[in-house]
Amino acid sequence: MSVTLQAEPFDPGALLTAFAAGRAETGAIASFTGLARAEQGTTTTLELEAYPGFTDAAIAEMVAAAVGRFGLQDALVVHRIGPIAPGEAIVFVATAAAHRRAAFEACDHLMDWLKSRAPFWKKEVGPGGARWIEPTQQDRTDAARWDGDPK
Amino acid sequence: MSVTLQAEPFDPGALLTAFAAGRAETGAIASFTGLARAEQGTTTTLELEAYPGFTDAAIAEMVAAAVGRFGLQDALVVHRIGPIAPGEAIVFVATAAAHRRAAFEACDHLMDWLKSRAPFWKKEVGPGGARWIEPTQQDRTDAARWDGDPK
Amino acid sequence: MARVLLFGRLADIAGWRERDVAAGTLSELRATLAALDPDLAEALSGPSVQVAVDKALLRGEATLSATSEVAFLPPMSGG
Amino acid sequence: MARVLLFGRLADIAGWRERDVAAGTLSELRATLAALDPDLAEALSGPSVQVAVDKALLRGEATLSATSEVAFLPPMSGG
Repeated sequence: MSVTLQAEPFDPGALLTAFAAGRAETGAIASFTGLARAEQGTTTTLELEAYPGFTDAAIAEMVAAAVGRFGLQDALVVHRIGPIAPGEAIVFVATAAAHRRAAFEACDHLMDWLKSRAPFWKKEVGPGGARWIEPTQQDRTDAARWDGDPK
Repeated sequence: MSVTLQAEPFDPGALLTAFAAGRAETGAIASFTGLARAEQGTTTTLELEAYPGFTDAAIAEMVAAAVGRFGLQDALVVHRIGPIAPGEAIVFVATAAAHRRAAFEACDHLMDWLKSRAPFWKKEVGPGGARWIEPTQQDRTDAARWDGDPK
Repeated sequence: MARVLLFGRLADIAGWRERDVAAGTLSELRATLAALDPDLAEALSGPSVQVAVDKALLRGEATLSATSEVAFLPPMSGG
Repeated sequence: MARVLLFGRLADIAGWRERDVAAGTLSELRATLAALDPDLAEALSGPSVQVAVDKALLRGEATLSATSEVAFLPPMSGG
């Protein structure tokens, strides 16, 4: 289990290669890569602020909960912080399980939580200036799917 | 959109790196990697047989339907055929969309279909001999989730 | 004449995967195979075995040409 | 004395992200900040702003030591 916040760009494929290596009893690896969209030129840069020691601890707690809830063998979260250019990866999540339903659901669940409730502050900087972003209604609805008793 | 059947081992991470490159308007890439499990030594090799020209056409048709149904920007399927050793990747599916729900659902859907209805014939070869595999009840149940009218 | 392809357990039963069989229709082809190998013919006639002619699934009878490819497909495993 | 950290739009309002403020309790700290910058103090007192002392969220009052770290967290954007 690993959680990393980093300012440097990363290659999601290189993370997947390392995550998938040497797994004799893993049947399923789901992954999600979130990329910064150019929004047809309206967004030039995304800036993500984290609270080191707090943000990573919150993510690690959530990942540990997902490992327990979905019976994962392993999970990885890498999240960019600082300025992010369009087309660059913002987040990479990978989950490993014996079977695919657990891997998919855990990855989906972690992303919903990361997108709506993780302690980041996000600013979009475009030609028209900068604005702070809050989760969309869709993000809140997605995250709420997992509330209440686990199945 | 790309569908490949191949006898040679592949690196899922290298496929993801190539799939994710140069995407200014893709917000979300979901991927799934299916690995051959050792099953604590009970399975030594998996052998997958395809019908070239028929199997790949059936997969391409399914991928095209998923692109339409989920509004994908792109999708990739790479599937091993022939003998596959434990720990090696059997299948890699990646889906690209503006937003994550479409990418996740399309990837999940394609995997359910591939695992239960794709025209492959699969043999497990272990210390006790060889046996042909059919989809599990779980595979059939998973695939049936997508039947009927699309949402 | 048609090219016959067997997949999965059907090839194990037959002991071959691919051969040419002289036949003008699918039922003629089945009859020829039955004369050669009754066990295979029985396996091929099971309700779970699908038939593809020139890579298209079909039910019932089909006319075969010299270049027809007839594939017998046992239940698919998935990938 | 406590180390005060501001995140997101709060740092934009204040014009700083991090500074030391002399205060023995959280309410003393809020009063000191209010004297320095009423706009910031108003923003900090909003119901959507969470407070973490030494990286743990809390509600209400807290005693601060010389090494306390007090973070004011506006609504989180998610990643």
